[in-house]
Amino acid sequence: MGLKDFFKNRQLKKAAKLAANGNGHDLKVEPPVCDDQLCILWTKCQGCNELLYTSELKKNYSVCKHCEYHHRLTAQERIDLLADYGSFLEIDENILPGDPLNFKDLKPYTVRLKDAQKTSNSKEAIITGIGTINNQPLAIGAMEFQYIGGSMGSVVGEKIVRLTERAIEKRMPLVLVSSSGGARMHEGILSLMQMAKTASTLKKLHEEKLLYISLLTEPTFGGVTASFAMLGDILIAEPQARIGFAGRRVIEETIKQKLPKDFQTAEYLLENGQIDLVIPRQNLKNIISELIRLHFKSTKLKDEVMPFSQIPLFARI
Amino acid sequence: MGLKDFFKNRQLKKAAKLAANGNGHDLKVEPPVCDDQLCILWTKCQGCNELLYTSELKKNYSVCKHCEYHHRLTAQERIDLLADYGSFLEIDENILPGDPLNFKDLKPYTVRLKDAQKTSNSKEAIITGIGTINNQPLAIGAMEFQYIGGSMGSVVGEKIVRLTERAIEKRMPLVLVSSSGGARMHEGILSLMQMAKTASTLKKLHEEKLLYISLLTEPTFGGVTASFAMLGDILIAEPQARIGFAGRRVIEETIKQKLPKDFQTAEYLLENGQIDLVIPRQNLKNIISELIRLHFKSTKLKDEVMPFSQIPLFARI
Amino acid sequence: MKTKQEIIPLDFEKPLIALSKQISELEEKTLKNGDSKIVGDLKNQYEKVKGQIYKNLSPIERIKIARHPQRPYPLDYIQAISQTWYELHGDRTGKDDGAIVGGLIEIDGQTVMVIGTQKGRDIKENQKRNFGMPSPEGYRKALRFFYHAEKFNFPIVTFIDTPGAYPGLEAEAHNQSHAIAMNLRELAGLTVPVIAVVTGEGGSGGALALSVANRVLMLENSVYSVISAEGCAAILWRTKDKASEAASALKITAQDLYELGVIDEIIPEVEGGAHYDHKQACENVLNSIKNHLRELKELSPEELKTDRQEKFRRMGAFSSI
Amino acid sequence: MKTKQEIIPLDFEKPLIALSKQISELEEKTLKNGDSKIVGDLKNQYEKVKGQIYKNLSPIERIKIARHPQRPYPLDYIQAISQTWYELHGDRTGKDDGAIVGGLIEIDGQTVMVIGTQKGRDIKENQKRNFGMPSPEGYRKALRFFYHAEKFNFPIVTFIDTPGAYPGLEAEAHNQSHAIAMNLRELAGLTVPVIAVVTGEGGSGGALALSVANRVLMLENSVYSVISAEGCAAILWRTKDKASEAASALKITAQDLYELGVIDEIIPEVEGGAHYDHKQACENVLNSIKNHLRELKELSPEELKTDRQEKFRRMGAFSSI
Ligand SMILES: [Zn+2]
Ligand SMILES: [Zn+2]
Repeated sequence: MGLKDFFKNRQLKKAAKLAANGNGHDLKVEPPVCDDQLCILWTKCQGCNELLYTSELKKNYSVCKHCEYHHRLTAQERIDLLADYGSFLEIDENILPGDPLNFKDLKPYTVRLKDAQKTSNSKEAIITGIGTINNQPLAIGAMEFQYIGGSMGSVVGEKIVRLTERAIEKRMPLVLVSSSGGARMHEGILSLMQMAKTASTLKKLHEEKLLYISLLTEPTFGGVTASFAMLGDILIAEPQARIGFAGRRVIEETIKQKLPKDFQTAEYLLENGQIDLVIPRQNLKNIISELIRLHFKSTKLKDEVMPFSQIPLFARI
Repeated sequence: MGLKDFFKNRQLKKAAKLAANGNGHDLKVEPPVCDDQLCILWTKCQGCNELLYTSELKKNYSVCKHCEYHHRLTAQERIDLLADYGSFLEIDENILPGDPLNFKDLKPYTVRLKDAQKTSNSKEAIITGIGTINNQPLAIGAMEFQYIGGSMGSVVGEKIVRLTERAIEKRMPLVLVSSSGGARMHEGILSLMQMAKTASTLKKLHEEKLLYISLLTEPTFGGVTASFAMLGDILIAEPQARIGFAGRRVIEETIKQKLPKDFQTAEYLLENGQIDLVIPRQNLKNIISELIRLHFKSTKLKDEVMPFSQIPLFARI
Repeated sequence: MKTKQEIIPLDFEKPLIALSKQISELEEKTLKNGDSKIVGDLKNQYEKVKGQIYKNLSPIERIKIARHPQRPYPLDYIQAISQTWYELHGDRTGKDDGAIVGGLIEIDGQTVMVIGTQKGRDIKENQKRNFGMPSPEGYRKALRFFYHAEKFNFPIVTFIDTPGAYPGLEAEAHNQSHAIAMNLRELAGLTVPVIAVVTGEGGSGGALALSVANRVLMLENSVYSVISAEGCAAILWRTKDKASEAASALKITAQDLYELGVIDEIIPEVEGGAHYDHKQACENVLNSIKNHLRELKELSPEELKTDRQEKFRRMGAFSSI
Repeated sequence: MKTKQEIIPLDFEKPLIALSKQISELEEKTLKNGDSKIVGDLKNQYEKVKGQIYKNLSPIERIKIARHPQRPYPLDYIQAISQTWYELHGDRTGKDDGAIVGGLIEIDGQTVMVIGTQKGRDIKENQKRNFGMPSPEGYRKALRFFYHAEKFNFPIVTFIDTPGAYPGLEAEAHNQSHAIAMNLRELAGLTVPVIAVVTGEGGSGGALALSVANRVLMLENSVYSVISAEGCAAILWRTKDKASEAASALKITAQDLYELGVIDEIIPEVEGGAHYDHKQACENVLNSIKNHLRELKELSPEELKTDRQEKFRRMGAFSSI
């Protein structure tokens, strides 16, 4: 068994394991190839299959230098990418999932939650907090796809809502980074209600005339796309990211025909007028920061809110 | 020469004469067949070519009893159709066209205006006023296609705006009946500006939360469709009426293909989500009146405006 | 559904059919023989079985009732509860989605904007209605109606009976996600009363897009779920055969959702389901709507908006250390 | 248009080309002969002819300059007048019309929403830009930008260079009329400053849909008309050959429109037209925009709206007995 076969074998096992976790949609689960000592040094590119030095890949924002495939980031990596070093202060990290339905399929939901916490090293499928981006304050949330497919249950909804409310209170821009298979079906109707809950709070933000930038990353589907992720004033996606409402397989089964290869990619969405920009990862921070700068100048002028520099940002969290 | 040929000949002559008047679009001009003693008794249906008793046709709202073709009405007939008998009081009838560009093509604009006044027996391409519809007050305007193809020049714009302002002042519903080839090019840019002028005033009406019902009749095109005619809260068209932005011939020349037969008909627009209702002429009054009743009940409740019955309608015109 | 049709039985109703047939046969005989004791016994048994079946309907059985092809559909309710009915059409930008209907009715003398998803009764109508699965244009048509209602201060009543938003190529190309998301957000901002009535299937985001309401009501045998039982079973149990287990686990019945605090009222149906008595179903729905409209009338525009936003703000179950 | 290109001459410029060629030839000769009197005379003549041509441009000649393929297009102005430029895309419902561009720039340190119609420079780009003729989706994209600007209190600057709204099958099916009408109405309701700059062709309703502005400016050689000269000639003179007559009769030049009170300022171009000096054209446009922005900054949101509405309220010529 050569190195490539070895990786492939591991990948398949991992994929099967993750698939059992279940997310609401038919996404091909791409597990991280490196998760133990044996492959810490090398990572196989999920775009072109080249073997890459892991350390080099990380330095390049997990973007393959050969094919520019944007490998999925963890929520924490995403925060590190966008927020200024040391500026991020997590909020609401102790909002934890319940099991309102006593849900059990092949495995109880409570067990899945524990597994997910272990696999993803994250308490839930989103991290939220306050930080700065090129010295401008922002409220930021990033989803963790490794946590049950980044699915939105009560905790994700509540954390997004609290973050949004904080953005309103402090008159800060809001940036949400989505990566999700959709609603978390193990919480049944309550997961569906998170769509209404987040959208409803975003209506308040909208009426307060505050900027909301939504960053859509591989993959964003279902109830997440169909609620907060699509409601940004400005919608940005990473190259090649797959974004949609229904999953490809469901659509193919419904319409009984093959879909075009680029269907539901970021580029397809741009072409179809659904998003504003497709931005390579290495430019994201500067462009988001510039967009915030452009918007907050004028908001200040009109609403005569306190200039950001004068808000004692972390003092009142 | 049989009676049919006789009519046909007359029709062609008349068509040529009217075409010379020029309207901004490539509409087939359908002249009224009856305009002198010889054919007062009979009218040839423009839908099925049947000869109809003129008096019977008029009694049937100028709708053919064989094919239900809706023959064009004059502005006055339209008012008579919708406003309660004796209730209509014309306003602004003395706003008359100028010749701001000293426009002259094969004939001076001033001559065309005089011809049009004679042909149409109307001072301009719209009649506006106040009346009641099944005892409910309304502000109503109806276009006169016989007057230079119902084209919108400064007078049409001004009269619509004054009518709209009156609807706002008296908190009345507004009904506009359009029938037009578009802007009146003999007034150049000033005719184009009537689009902005009417739309701008309708924005005020909209913000005042007053009902505006737009009735689109054969034919409505160009700058009229692309301004006030499409801005109704409720859009109603008569069966088979042709309604669009660009004329059929222009489009066929542009895209180099034949258009479907039903293209730009009222039914096509309904199918394509552009209008709310296609209503046969004999039902128009009652349905418009019902829609007004449904809307004005609630407006009263919310804004606590004076109930219509208490507005001394004609006292303050 | 105007003429009296024979009701198509569901599989779990088969024992009743069998019994009923037996009774009829026996009754014919007993007319000759004069012995009616057995018939009486059978009738007692019938009532007992019937009670057992209908009092203990499982979630998957409720789904079957909710999807019953003879169940009253939104247009049936709309036309029954108001003499006035002016249907309006179109999204103004290219399509009049037949899966979404809407227009003006009157309730208690008040003009009401009514909007519903609509399934077809036959193949031809289902082509037009797309089996009740709205396209983005359908949701934008609904959004236009929301704004119309807001402008003229009309309460909004929605009727929901949809398998879900349509998962198609064009639906994605025309941004189904955005259409749904916008409706969620804009419904949340309205200052008029909004009442949603789930009458049949409440299919996920496609249902929610009409249901961000001050009051959410459900017919007794309707269901409302984040995912279809079959879809959930296919993913979590890896076989659609476990739809029944999934239906139970997902908590999709009116009773479950009432207990979860997600809906505000259960509207009763006659035994067996609303399809056994359209008239009664429409009456019950109308009465319930009337009551809620009267209550909501007491709130100011701003209160109506806040009430709705706070209602959904509270949704969710989590622990906070 | 970044590298210096040779300018393609227009037909009425041909005398100048001939003269210029003669001068060059003579100059080569005179370098040998030492006789420069004739060259000097020719040069004087050149200047005289040039003056005659450019000072007395007829409307149809202005049209030709306005349509010159090397004329600066909206994106040229946008990119020249601001270092910052973030283009935004899409109508959110299925299309990103290439004939409409828009995004954020900075002028005088202030964020400005800029929107323009855009023609292509070659066949491939024109496929994308549809020769600068927007679809309904393009106008809805623009409308989205209007609302964005309104929300964030950004002044709006539009650049117009379009033959008109696209007259196509799909454009009609998607309701071109409604798209234009909505933009007229919604522009009228904005509370931010709106400045429209006609840079090339201002083609009828398709141009007006971006021009319901507090200030409407025109480049010296741009045109703005209710109908194309050719279209008008075909209808009223019954031949397109009379386009020149129609162009004159319609009063479509900046000077004419200024005198009619329809526009607020004429932005000068270099002799021959903006295509002879892109840099100068951009500078002139920027200066003019800056002045108007500064003036409009003095108005309150409500005043800005009223100013715009009253401006268009006054448009028209009629008598009132
Ligand atoms: Zn690669
Ligand atoms: Zn006929």
